[in-house]
Amino acid sequence: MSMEKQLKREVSPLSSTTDTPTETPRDDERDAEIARVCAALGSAVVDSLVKPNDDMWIRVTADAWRSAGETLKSLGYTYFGFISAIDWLPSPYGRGEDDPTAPPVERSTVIKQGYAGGDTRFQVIARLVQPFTTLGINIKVDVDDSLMAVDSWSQVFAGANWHERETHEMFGIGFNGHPDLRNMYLPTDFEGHPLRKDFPLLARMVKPWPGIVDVEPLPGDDSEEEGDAS
Amino acid sequence: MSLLGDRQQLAYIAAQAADARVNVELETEGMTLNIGPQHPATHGTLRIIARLDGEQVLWADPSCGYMHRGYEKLTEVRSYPQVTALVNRIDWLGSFANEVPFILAAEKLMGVEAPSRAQHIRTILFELSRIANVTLFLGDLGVQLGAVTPVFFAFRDREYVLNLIEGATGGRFHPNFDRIGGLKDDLPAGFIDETRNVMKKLRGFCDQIEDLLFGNEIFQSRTRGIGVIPKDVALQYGMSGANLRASGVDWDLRRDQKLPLAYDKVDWKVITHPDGDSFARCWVRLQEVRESTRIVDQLLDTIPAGPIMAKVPKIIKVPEGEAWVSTENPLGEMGYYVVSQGDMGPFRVKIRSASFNNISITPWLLKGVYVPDIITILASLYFILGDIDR
Amino acid sequence: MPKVPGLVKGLGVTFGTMMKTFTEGSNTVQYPHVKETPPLRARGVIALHEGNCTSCMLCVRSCPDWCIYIEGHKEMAPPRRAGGAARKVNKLDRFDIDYALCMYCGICVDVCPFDALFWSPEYEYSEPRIADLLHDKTKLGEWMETVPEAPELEAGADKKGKK
Amino acid sequence: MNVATLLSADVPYWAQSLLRVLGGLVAVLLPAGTIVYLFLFKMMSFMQSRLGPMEAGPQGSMQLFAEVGKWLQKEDIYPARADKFIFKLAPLIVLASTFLLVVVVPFGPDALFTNFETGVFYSLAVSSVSVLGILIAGWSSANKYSLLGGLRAAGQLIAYELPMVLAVVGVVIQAGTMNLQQIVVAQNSGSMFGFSGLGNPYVITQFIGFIVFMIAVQAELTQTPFDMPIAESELVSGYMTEYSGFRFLIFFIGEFATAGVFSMIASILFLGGWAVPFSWFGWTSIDSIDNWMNVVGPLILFTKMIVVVFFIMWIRFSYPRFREDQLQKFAWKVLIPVSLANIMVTAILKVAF
Repeated sequence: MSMEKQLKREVSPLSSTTDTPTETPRDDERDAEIARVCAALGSAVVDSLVKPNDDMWIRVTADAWRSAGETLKSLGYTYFGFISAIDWLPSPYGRGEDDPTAPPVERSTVIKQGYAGGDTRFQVIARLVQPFTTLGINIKVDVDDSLMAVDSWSQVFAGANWHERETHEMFGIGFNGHPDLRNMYLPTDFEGHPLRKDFPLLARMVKPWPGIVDVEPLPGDDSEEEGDAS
Repeated sequence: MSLLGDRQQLAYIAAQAADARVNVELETEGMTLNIGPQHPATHGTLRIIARLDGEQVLWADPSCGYMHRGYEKLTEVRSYPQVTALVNRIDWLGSFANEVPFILAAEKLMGVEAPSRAQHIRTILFELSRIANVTLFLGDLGVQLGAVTPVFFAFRDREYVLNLIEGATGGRFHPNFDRIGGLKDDLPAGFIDETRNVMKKLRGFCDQIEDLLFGNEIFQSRTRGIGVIPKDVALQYGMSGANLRASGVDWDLRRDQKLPLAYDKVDWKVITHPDGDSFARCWVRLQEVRESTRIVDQLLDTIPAGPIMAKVPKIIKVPEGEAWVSTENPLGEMGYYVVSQGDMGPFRVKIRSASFNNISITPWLLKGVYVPDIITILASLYFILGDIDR
Repeated sequence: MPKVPGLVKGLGVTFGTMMKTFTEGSNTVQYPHVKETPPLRARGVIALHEGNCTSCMLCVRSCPDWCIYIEGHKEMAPPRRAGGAARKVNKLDRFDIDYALCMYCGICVDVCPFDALFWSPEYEYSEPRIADLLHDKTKLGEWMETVPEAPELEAGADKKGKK
Repeated sequence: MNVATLLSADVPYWAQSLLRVLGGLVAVLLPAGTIVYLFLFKMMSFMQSRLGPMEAGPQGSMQLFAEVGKWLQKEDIYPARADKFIFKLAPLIVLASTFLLVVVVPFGPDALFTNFETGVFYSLAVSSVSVLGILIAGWSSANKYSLLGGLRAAGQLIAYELPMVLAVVGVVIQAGTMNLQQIVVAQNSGSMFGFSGLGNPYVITQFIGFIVFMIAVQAELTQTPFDMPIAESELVSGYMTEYSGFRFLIFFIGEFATAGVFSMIASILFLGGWAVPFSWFGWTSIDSIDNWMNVVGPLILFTKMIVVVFFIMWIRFSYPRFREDQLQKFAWKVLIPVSLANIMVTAILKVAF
């Protein structure tokens, strides 16, 4: 238990560069790089974060999403990593280990945002890398709940085409200007967007968890308390 | 290189023109050929819809998803140790290599680092799984081009590597040997000597394949100048691994990235080829097997003594945060973007698999080639269905 | 020396292999007649030492595929020493592993705190019907006999670290 | 008893016919079975560090019978949209061309089905009949892979018919006859530079012709590196994709029987056929040959055939395949000019000496 408390304390406050604890090592290379990127993007950058000796994150406005891609490409980020999305809603089904006979479990629906912050439930995230330096940057953009679409990168990075198709079918996020948003994996008439958190994972719904049975805790060992999700 | 690229472009234009002309003059239409999902050349269940004019491809549209298992969703209901068992199955020929980046991402979030002995053994097993994977590629390449014998050589010699992996980890295909903070177990006695023998055998295998396949004039005429990928296109599509290095990009994450693995402790070199055609891709892979055997040999000499497990709590909870770790897997760059919200399992895992990006170039690449070249190009791009569909 | 054409070299490789198979034998074994021994660590099948199991459910809860089923009840056992208090023990009624679902990850063996589960290299237990792959505790107990000793470790291993 | 008397007028016509049919079946099926077992099952396996079938019979020698039993039991399937009559006819045409081919092959001084004056011409003509079977098999299957395979086969077999004919022309010029029996005699009674210990097998004087002929045979038999019509990794099985069970068996037998018969023709044209050099036993002409050659002759021919097939199969198991356009280029730009040059040189030398 003590270990866990310690870990909780160590979690640094998310978002915003200013809050990084002072004792962490400085990373001049990435600091300079993010300054260069922010200067080039100008007002498009909403927030940015550098984890020293690890990685960089920026969040751009939805309007500037496509131009941000173009700017980063011209800044040397020519290697396309991936595009995907994150649904920040906590899953209403937990890990699918609830007892079907018991009353439904109340779960929090409070959205905890990740690095570089965010205002919406869905965020699109992309990763670009500078070849030969392996300096990578993660770019996030908020997806407006009513529009559920951002601009497409497929004209900027050819490889984005398939990634956007995948994101479209898995999250239901549209990409304006994408040539061909057919389903990539799912059947054409599939309903729903599987990677949204409120899409139930059927494999965990069709049969009850075998671990629901009540057992007494072992003497002198309270660890399995934590294994019990209910 | 540019000349070959031009030739491909010309072939494409010629095909388009021929199609238009034939349609107007003879009122014939092209033929749509459906390759797969169950076809000998698709390594599983990739489907390619190709529009043909005679034997020439006008356009080709790959269609995946026949093996989509929804790993990104499944990881959300699993704890970190359980995810390791799951990601084994992404690229099933080099399974151990799939575990490493995920474990490294989790370790990064937890702020732990494996002891140096564990890092060494990880690197050895990583390279062994690369050898097992690419060895089969070299054999399979022969089958795709019509030579039946190399694949049996490949199965024969891959067996030695799989025996090593099984002896150390207990699993031939799905080791599930990596743990957050280290490894499940130490190496069994005799592993080092055995591995040295096997590495010698595999270098013999490489020589055999080089004589049997790569030196063969027919093989060369089938692969040279076929499916040329220029450097900038490769980068745009996010190609990785040998496919990228065969286009002349000198980039290997094993060398260029600082990760807690033992690559910086050995002397090895990154293989590149300027041509960017199918032959270059195959050749680079062959040389990389040789290089991998050298890496393993050197690592065997320098395994440090010590523990194999760092201090981690028994019940693993990963603190909040996001981390991206990618490694140079047998198929290319394999990365995990792990989002944790402090639970027993990850909140979201984006699996960036190499084959997905590598194969996304095919609609561009397959224009204007002949039907047999589809097979050559697919074979040389080297994808594994589990790695595309995840 | 002029370069040997690749076509001829290729023929040499296949011919050489053929002669090698003639003289040294093949690399394959004739399976039902000859059997290769799997390594000691091979994850063939999970064996159960019933006496050690306290039906604590840890393996069930950590199984990613939900393929272990345990039912148990509590029993009063006679005291260990004369005059001591009666003890409560968990008695195992059912311990099933569905090998049709199991993906041989070994997490259950790792988490077991009482050393009741072991890996055995035994592999010949295929069944014609998928339902027959659900094995109960007697069958799992029979496999205990095939569980080998853990292998010696390579030089430099930290032997204290093992549990 | 002399075989010649067996086939002469003393024996009733039905008995003669029966004998010929039986002989034809043996001449087609025995080589096919031997080739399948010896090369497809065993040699290929040994080249790949394995043993091949071992369970049926000693060393798996009965495997082929097991396979035939399996094929015969299979359901007779044809695609719903296939042209059924043609679909069923196609394998028979392929097999028929093999039987037609074996008719002119001489096995001994008197052991032959028919002593045809223009045997070379005939054999090259009927060997193309199989193309027809393959083409209609590809067309009638109602399958795009089959169609591509059938068309590839047609293009390929036509392209390689020509070099094959041209390669044989050299032999015909040198022997001065188109009768296969007389070509055998001419080789074994001849001499090289006055040395008659080996006769004059045309493989030496017509080496280029032999190579061209063997390459053309490889292509004609659609063996790797010329197996594009079947091309397992591209066209699944080409024109055979939709065939299963008994019909596939016929294709299968046809493939290997044709390999056998072509190898026999190659040994007759270039390796001296059934005979040994006449000088060994002091024979002077075909009439003076001892009668036992009618029994030993087929064995000699069989051995030579096995050697030739060994090379065909060795190449098949070692090489990758060409692409269709490369194959056409190879046939028209390399083989045909080479064989034409060979004819010219042969003709000039023939006139000169």
